[in-house]
Amino acid sequence: MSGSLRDTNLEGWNRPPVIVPDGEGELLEVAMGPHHPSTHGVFRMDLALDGERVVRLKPVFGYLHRNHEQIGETVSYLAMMPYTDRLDYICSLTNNWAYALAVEKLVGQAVPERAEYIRVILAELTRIVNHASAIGFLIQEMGASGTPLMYAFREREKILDLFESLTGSRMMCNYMRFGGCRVDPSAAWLDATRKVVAGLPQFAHEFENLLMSNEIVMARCQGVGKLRPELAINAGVTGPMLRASGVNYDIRKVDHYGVYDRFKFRVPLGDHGDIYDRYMVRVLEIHESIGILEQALKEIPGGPVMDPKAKIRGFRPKPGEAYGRIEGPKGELGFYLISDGGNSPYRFRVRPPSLINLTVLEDMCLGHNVADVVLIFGSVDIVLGEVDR
Amino acid sequence: MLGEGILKGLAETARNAVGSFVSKDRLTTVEYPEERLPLPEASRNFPFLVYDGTDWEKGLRCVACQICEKECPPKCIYIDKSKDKKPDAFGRPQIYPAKFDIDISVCMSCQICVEVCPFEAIKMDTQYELSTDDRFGGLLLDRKELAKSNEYYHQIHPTEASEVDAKLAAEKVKADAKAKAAAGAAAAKAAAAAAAPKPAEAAAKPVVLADAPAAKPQGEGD
Amino acid sequence: MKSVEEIKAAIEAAVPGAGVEIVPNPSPSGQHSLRLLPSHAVAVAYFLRDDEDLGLDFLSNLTGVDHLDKEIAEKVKVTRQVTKTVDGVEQTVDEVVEETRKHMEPGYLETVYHLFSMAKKHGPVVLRMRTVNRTDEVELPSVTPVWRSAEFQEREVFDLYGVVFTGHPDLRRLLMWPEFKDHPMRRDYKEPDDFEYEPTPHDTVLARAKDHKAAVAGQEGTGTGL
Amino acid sequence: MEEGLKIELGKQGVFVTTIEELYNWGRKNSVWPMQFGLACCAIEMIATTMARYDLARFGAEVFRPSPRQADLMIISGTVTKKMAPQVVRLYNQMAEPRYVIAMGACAISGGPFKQGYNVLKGIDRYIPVDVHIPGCPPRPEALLQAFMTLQKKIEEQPLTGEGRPRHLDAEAQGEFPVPVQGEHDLEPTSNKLVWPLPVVIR
Repeated sequence: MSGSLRDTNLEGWNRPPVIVPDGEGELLEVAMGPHHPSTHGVFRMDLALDGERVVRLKPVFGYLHRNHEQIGETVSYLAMMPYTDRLDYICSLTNNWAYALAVEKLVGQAVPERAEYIRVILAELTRIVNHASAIGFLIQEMGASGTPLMYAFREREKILDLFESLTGSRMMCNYMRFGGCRVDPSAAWLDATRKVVAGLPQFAHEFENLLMSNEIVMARCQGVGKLRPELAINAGVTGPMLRASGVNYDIRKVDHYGVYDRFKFRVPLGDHGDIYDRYMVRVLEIHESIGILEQALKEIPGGPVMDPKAKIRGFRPKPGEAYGRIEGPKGELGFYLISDGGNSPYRFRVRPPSLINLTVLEDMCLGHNVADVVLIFGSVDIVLGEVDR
Repeated sequence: MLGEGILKGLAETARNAVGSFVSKDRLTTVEYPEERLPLPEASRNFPFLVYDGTDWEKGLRCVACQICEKECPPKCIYIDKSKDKKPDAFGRPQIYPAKFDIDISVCMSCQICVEVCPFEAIKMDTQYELSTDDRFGGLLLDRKELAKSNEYYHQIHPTEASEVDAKLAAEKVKADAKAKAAAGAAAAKAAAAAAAPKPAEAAAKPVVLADAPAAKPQGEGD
Repeated sequence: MKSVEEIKAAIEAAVPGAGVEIVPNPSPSGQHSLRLLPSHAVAVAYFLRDDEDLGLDFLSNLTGVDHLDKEIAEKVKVTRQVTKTVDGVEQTVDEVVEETRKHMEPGYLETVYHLFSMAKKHGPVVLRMRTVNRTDEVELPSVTPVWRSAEFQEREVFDLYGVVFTGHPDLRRLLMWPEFKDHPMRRDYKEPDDFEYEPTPHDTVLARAKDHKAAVAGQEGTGTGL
Repeated sequence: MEEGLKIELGKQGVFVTTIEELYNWGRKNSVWPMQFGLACCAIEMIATTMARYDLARFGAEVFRPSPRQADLMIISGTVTKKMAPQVVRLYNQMAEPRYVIAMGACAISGGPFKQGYNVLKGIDRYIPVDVHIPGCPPRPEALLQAFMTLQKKIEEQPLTGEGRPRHLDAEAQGEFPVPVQGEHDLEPTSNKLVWPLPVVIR
């Protein structure tokens, strides 16, 4: 990141001027979505086109608004845990962790060391799953229908098998608890994980070879959908998208939550902030995650996975509030809880990285072709369950 | 050279295509109806009720304490407490669920009912082939459809079931000892003051019943 | 990072009349917040973002909270003059009596802001603002010109809570459809009656299912399933 | 013809069939689903089409983005009140014979989210559903099994008389009314023709 914010003029943050067509023809208004094969679910963009070029783009949300926040305020703290699985349904375990972290902050609950290691292992596996499928979807939208996504999902199935044998469910794990984890992984499970992790570098390498230097991918991605770092910071963009713009901000390094400061890993940074950088940052993050996994699986200590003093049923925190956040695969995932001493939170708020990363969608798309909009949107890597909640 | 990257990618796909003939790792297809992947032991789908012995109605471990009903996040369990007590599998008179319905069209397979159950009465099934065209009849399971034997539980979750059995046995021994001690103490007391002996069941009954929710308002259904 | 007290002092030095108030947070998280006056909020926001030491360039989270009208009963000790007969003589004596006084605390809508610094890597600084009431005076200044990340989040608060952000460039509903009239996250929102089939009714659902049944029975004279 | 005789003839190398069987055999092995993902279950639906489960083995690998070219709508996820009119419209745009699988708890009844103000409590309030798969989300195998259930249903449909497929029934309802987003809720809240309310006996 170059210098501080003050030397950039953000007063004119209002979008670049709309390009008005010169007299001949009119703007074509297109509603893309909510049922559109390229969008990741039910998302709608209202586009105004000048020929092929985008001159206005308004995202329309709410097609998957499932009232997570309202439900969070009516059910108990424990009962909200399985709902968090369904926020970002590709990465249920990081959602679990963020929520558990927020509640642990609210009540000042400590977590045993072994549980912290397990959380790191599961979160990094989730990150690999997410990044691999995000890249797969992105390339699918580029026209490579099937193959990369097929490879990504083949690897995902292996990791999902691990999740299932530990937590009982493939996608909706509901595994973490306030003060630890629900079940202790057996030695056999850890061995199976080591085996899967040992196979991952090869997968990452193949996945990289498959696409990284592909001329078509480069032609479609490089220089498209650029995001300036100043705008990225001001718009609250987080996660791989922010780092692709060259801002060194990884909550794993900043907040030192969990036991992340015990592991050696690097934060991949992009240079141009275009689609290709976002894609490469994700590829490199897969490599770093594999590194963290190897270290964590080597160092994992014994001991309990649950603080014996932690309460599960009848959990009533004292009045107060807390904001807990983690570096989810998509960005900063935060939970903000206000307790009034009751059975359920007075206010339950999810800070969705996907929604806030979409703030800059219009800025990235303006002036590009319609075909690029799909790619730029894909490179943001969103999950609608989290955007609309 | 232009096209080098594409060739590199094609080499990868070729490696995968050829590899799928020789390596099990690359050919992952499971031909579902004929061959099935073994489910991991922890796998879960929908809850069921465990019963001991052979008679499902008599052997249900559930005592209708309604904790799971209260804790269930999507509120898909419906329990009606019985008015009378019936002897359970061990011959102790217990309240039993007169009605125990689970609406699996709502259930989110979260396992919280299993976690909060103090009687090890509700467990997760692994059965997933449940698709039906009967919206109302096929998806509302009553207590007869939910009841599965302890042997079945051993079959699907062997490790967990053995642990549960050991725990229950230990609890029973403890409770029996306690009851015996209480009876002994009572007998001693009775010998001293000729007081009536305490019933053994009171001591054997777990404490958790105390915070079970109050009975539901009657007459909401007809 | 500076403590809340220091931040308060810095704000008051930079923005005269800002009227910042510290809201303590009793939870172990220790995230105390600062309540701003809506009239000075934008100036304070610019200061927080551009200050050398604070550099809070990243508005992470913005949300609304609804506080209903509350009846507060508090016990007050009141000194009263009582006429008593002591030893056959009437005297006026001061007597301390405990009295329960009830007063209505008007409800309000609150917005909460969580600020971090990406340049300095610190945070969070929590800000709050209140509207005057929940019905007609629900305007708060928008911080979207300061932090762009507020754009969608303010629209969401407008949609679900009904806080009107003045100065927002595009204040429309975010999640619900445009024709929708209510603000569903408000605590007194009444959901539409669509509980037709509830085989496992509970608490609130049970009550609503019953209401629905009564309504249908009143309308048609026929019963439907819960 | 008797089933036993048919099998016996098959063993001898003679295949006997009826028009109805042949017709239904063709239909059941080329069900093209619509590429239409709503929520969590969509990910499991995608997983079903991927290498391990391989929906292509059932002749259904062609996911069509356009409703005009699709035979099957897999409602894979929560239908919100904001999305419901679009789902009904998409269903109306599909050509007969069309089938609907409600995949997962949310599509059947609103599932865990049915307490929410913006969640439709089951898509069968507006359109007829052929197969329901409970689960949250159902495993890919469960989707395959539901698919086989649907194939069986197609196979058993007679071409004439009662229970014939709707494209052969001139009187069958083609258009389903699309709900309108009102000021507080969808209007109407359900289509009474496809949503016969059962009575739960307690």
